[in-house]
Amino acid sequence: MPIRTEPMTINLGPQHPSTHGVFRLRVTFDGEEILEVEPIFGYLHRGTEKLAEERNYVQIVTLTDRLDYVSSMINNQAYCIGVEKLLGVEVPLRGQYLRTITAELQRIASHLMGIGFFMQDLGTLGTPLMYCFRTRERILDLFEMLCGARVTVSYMRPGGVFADAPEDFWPALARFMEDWETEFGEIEQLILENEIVLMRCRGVSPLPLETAINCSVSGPVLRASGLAWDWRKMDPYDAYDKVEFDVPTATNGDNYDRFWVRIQEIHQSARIIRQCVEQIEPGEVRLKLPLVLRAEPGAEAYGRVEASKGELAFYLVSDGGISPYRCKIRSPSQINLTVTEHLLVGWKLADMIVTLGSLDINMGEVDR
Amino acid sequence: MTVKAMAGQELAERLSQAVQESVERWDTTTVWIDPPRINDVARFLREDPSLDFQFLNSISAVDYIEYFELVYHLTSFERQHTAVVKSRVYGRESLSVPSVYDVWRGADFQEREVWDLMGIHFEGHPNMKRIVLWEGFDGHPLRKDYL
Amino acid sequence: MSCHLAEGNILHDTLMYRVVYDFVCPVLPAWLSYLVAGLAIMIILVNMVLLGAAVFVWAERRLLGRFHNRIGPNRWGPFGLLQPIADLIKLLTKEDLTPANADRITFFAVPIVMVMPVILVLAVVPFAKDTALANLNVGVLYILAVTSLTSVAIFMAGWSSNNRYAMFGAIRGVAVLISYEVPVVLCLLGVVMVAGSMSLSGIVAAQTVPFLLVQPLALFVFLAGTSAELNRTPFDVAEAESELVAGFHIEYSGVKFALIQTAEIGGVLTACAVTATLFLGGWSGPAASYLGWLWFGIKVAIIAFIFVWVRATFPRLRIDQLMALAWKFLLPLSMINLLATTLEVYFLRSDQGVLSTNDLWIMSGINLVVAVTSIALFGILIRDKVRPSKPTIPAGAVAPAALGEVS
Amino acid sequence: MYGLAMAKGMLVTLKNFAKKPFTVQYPEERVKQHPRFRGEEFVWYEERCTGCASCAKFCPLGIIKIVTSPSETAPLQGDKYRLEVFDIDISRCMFCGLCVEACPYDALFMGSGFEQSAYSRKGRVIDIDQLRQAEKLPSTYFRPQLESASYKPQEGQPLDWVDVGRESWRWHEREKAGMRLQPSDASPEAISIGSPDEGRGVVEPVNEEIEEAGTVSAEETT
Repeated sequence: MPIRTEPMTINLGPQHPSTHGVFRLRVTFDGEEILEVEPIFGYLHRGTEKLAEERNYVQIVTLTDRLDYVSSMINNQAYCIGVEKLLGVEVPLRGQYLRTITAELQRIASHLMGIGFFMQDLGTLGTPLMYCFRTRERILDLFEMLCGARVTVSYMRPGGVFADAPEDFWPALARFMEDWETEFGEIEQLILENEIVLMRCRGVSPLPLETAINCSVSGPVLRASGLAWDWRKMDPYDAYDKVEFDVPTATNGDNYDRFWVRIQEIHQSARIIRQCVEQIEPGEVRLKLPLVLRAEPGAEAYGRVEASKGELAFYLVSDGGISPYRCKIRSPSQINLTVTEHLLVGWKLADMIVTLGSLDINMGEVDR
Repeated sequence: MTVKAMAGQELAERLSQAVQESVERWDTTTVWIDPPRINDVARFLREDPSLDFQFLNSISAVDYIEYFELVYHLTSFERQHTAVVKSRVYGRESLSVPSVYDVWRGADFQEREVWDLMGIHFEGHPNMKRIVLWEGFDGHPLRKDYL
Repeated sequence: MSCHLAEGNILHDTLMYRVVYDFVCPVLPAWLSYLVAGLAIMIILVNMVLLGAAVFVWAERRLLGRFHNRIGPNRWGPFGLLQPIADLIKLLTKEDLTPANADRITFFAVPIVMVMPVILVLAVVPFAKDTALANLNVGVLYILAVTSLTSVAIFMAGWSSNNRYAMFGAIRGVAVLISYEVPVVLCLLGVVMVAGSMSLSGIVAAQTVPFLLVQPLALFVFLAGTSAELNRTPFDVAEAESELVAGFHIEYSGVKFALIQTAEIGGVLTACAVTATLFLGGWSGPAASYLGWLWFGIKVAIIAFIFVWVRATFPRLRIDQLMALAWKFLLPLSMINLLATTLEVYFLRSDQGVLSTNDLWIMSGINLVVAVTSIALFGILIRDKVRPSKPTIPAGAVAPAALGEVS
Repeated sequence: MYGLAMAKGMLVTLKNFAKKPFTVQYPEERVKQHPRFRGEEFVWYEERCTGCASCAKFCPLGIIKIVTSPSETAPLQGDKYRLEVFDIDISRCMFCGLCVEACPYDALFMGSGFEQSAYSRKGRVIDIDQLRQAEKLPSTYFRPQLESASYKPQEGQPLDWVDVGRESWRWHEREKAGMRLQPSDASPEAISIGSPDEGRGVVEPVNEEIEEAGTVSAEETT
C-alpha cells in the first residue's frame, strides 16, 4: 500500500544563507523532492535604469559598479562600450589593453567567488571559500592600486580608463600571476576531483542545449551545455581580438560541468592577462572627451560584453541630452534564472541549493 | 569569425514575404513590425532555416511619449548573425501586444519586467504579473511621465 | 556504622567514587554517604562536560581558523581562550523565544533530553586507572543504548518547533541516526569479541596492542558512523546550514540553544573519549598509574583533531547518498570486519578463551590487509558510477559544433 | 581508486593548516593602503578653490552643497568667490571620486581615511570648518602630479597647497601679494548650487593636462 504523502510548501528566502542575496523561492516539496518551484525576486530593486536617465554619461559608471558587485570592472566595461558605440569613438590601444587586463582579473575574482560559494552550498565549512577569497583578495589589492577602490571600482570611463596604471602595478601583477597558479592549484586539488563533489554534482540538474538556448541562457551555463559561444570571440571588443584563448565547453550541462567550465575559464583568463601584459605598449589611455558627453539625438547602441555570468549588455538610447534617454540593462543573472523551474523540478532540496549555486546568480544584477 | 549584423532591408524583404503586412518600415539595421504580428514574425524568425534566430538576447521597451517602442535583439548561433526588430505601440493606456513566450522561453522574465516597469501587457504570457515591484504597486515607474 | 561498600556493587571498584565515599562516610550514615558521593561525582562529571565543551568550542574554532588560513577567535583572553565564556554570556542573556504554535512542553524538554545522554555516556568511560563513575560490566551496550536517545530528542525538537525547516531536519536526523546505529553496533561487536569484555575498563585492559591496529576497519566504520550520528560534516544533513539554515534547532534561542550546542559539542567530546578508550587504549601508556589522565587527554585531543580536520575538508553528502553509504558501504565493511574477527578469534584463542599479545599482533597484520583490500575493493566498485568522463576544451573551437554544421 | 582525491584534499587542508594566516588582525595590524586609495575626509585647499562648484555638479548623488558669495572686488580684479558653505554629506558618499575628477583647479582631493564613525547621520556631514582644519593628506587619485612625485598619503606628510597643483594660477599670486579684500558684512545674495540637476546642460572644459604634470616648483609660486 503506498503511503499517502502531502505536499509541503516552503518559502526559501528571502533570508536564507544560500540564496546568494535576497532571493526567494516558493517551493512545493513532496518529502525531499521538489514538485513545483517559483522564483520570486525584486527585493533588491533599486531602479538603476530610472536612475540612469537622471545622470550624465560619466556618472552612470558609478551605478554600473553596483549591478553585479562582484564583477564591477566588467560592468563598467559593458557600459563604456555601449557609450562608445553611441558616440562612435574608439578607445586608444593602451586603454583597450588595460580594460582587458582588469576585466579578466575581475573575471577570475568573480569566478572564484562563484566556485567558493558553490562549494559552500555543497556544505563545506568555508575552507574552499576561504582559499578562493585568499586569491581574490590579491586581485582586489591590485584594483586598489589601480583605482583606489576594491569592489566598487569605477575604473573605466567612456573613452578609456580614468588613468594609467601606477608604476608599481606591473611588478605586482607579475608577482600575482606567478603565485596564482600554486594557490589555485591547491583549490583545484581540494575540490575538482573530490568524490563527494562528484557524487553531489555529476548528472544533477542537467540542462539540455535546446532548452538553454530557448531560455536565453548565456555565459558559463550555456557553455556547460555544449555550445562554444563566447562574445569575446564572436563579437570581439577591446583587445580580445589580439589575444589567443580557448572557449571551454562541457557536454552534459549538469552542475559539475557548470562548475568545471568556470574553473577552466579562470585558466583562460590568466592566459589572456599574460598575453596582454606582453603586448601592451605605452600610449594614451583615455580619449580626450568632454567631461559631460552628448550623443547624437536618436542614436542608439547595444553595448555587449561577455561578463563573468553571461552576456551583459547595455541598450542605450540618446535624445541628444547629457544623459541617456533610455538605459536598458540586459542582466545575465536574471535571464539565466529562467531555467530554474526546468532545472529544479524533480530533484531534491539539497540539489536545489547546489544548482542555484552552480548558476552563480548575483542579486544585485537580477533585481538591478 | 565574428557575428555580423543583418541588414535591415534584407530582413524586411524576407519578413514581408513570409508574414503578410507585418513590416511597417525599415532602415539599415532595424525592421519595425506591426505590433499584432509580433508572435508570427518571431516564430518565423526562429524557424526559418536561413534566419534561424534561436537566441533572444533581450527585450527592451522605450517610452517615446506618443508611442512605446519594443526592441528585440536577436542572435543566430548557427548563422552567426544578429538582428534588431522593433515594434511601435501607440497610446498610453491598456496597451497589449502578443507575447513571444511560446517562441522563446527566454522572454519570460523580460516581458514581465516590461509589463512591470513600462506597462505593456503581453497577451499569451502564462504568468503576466509584476516581477520586481510588489503586487498592488501603482503605476509603471520607467515611463517618462511617472514621477 | 559500617563504612565499606558492598562487594559486587557496580561502583565499588572505581577510584573516584571510593575517594569521595571514604571522605564522607565517617560523618554520615552509609546510605547518605552513598548518595552524597554519587551526587558529588555527578556534579564533577557534568561540569567536566560543560568545561570540556567550552574548551572544545574554542579549540575547534581556532583550528578551523587555521585550516581556513585565517586567525580564528583571539580577542577574549589569551589566544581567545575566554571566547566560549563570552559566547555563553551572550546566549544566556538573550531572549528565550518559544514559537506561538509550538508544543510547549515538548519544546521545553528537548534541550534536557539532548544533554542527558552525553553526560550519561561519560559515566562509564574510565579517564584513568580505576577512575570511572561506574565500572559497568555491560559498558558498551550501555553506551549504545543511551546514545540512541538522541534521535528521540531530535525528533521532539523538529516536531515541537512547528517549523517546516525543523521538521525536515528532524526527519533527516532520525533517518541518519537509525541507519548509522547498525554499522556502529556491528563494528563494536568486533572490539568486544577481541577484548572478551563489554566493560570499558576491561577493554582498556585487554589492549596490550591498541585496537587501532587490531581493528582498523572497525575504527574506520566507527569514526564515520559517529560523525554521522553527531551531525558533523560530511554527514551533517540534519542541520545542513546551507540548506535547512539550522535544521531541527532552528527555533531555539538563548539558554535552550546553548544547551543544545553543549549537547552537540559534548557529544563530540564523548565520542572522542569512547573512541580513545575502545581503540587507542584509553588511559594506558607509560607510567599510566598516575599519568593516565594525561594519556587519555592526549588521545582524546588527537581524535578531536581528526574530527575537526574532516569537518574542515569535506562537502556534505545528500541524504540518499548518506543512506547508501551506511547500508551499502559501511554495513558490508563492518560485516567483513566481524567475519574476519570471528574467524581469527575462533582459531587463535587459547583454551581459556584468551588472546595473547602475539595473537593480537597476528590479528592486526591480517586485519590491516583485510581493511585495505576491502576498502580498495569497494572504492573500485563504486568508482565507475561517480568518476566523470572529463570534459575537454576544444582546441581553438569557436563554431557552435553542437548545433550542427555551419553553412 | 575511489577516495584517493578525498585523501589528497585532506592533505591540502593539512598543508594549509601549517601555513601562516593570510588575514590580519585589524586594529593592531593593517593591510597596506595604496596611494590612490579613495577614502574619507576629503582634502580641500581653500586657497585653490574658486567656488566654481564643478564638484557639486558632478557628484552623482548631489551630496556636496556649496554656497558662495562674490567678493566686492571680484568683477574688477579677478578675485575669486568667497565660500560660505561647503558641506559634504559623507554618510551618503560612495567615494566614486568624480568630484575630484571634475575639479579643474586641483583644489579637492580624496582622503585616505576609512574609520570615522559617528552616532548620527548629521554628524557625518563635513562642513567647511572641518575641511579647513583637517590634516592635508591628499590621496593621489586622479592627481598624476602627486603620483609622479611618488607621494604617499599613508606615510603622513601633510602637503601644502602650493605643492599639490599642476600649475600656479593667477589668483594665487595675487592672493600672495595681499590683493584680496575682505568682503563687506552685507554680503550680496548667496548662490546655492546643490543639486546636480541645476548643473544640467553645462559642458565643462576638458581637464586633461596629464602629460604636463609636475609639482609646482618654488620659482613659480614666489
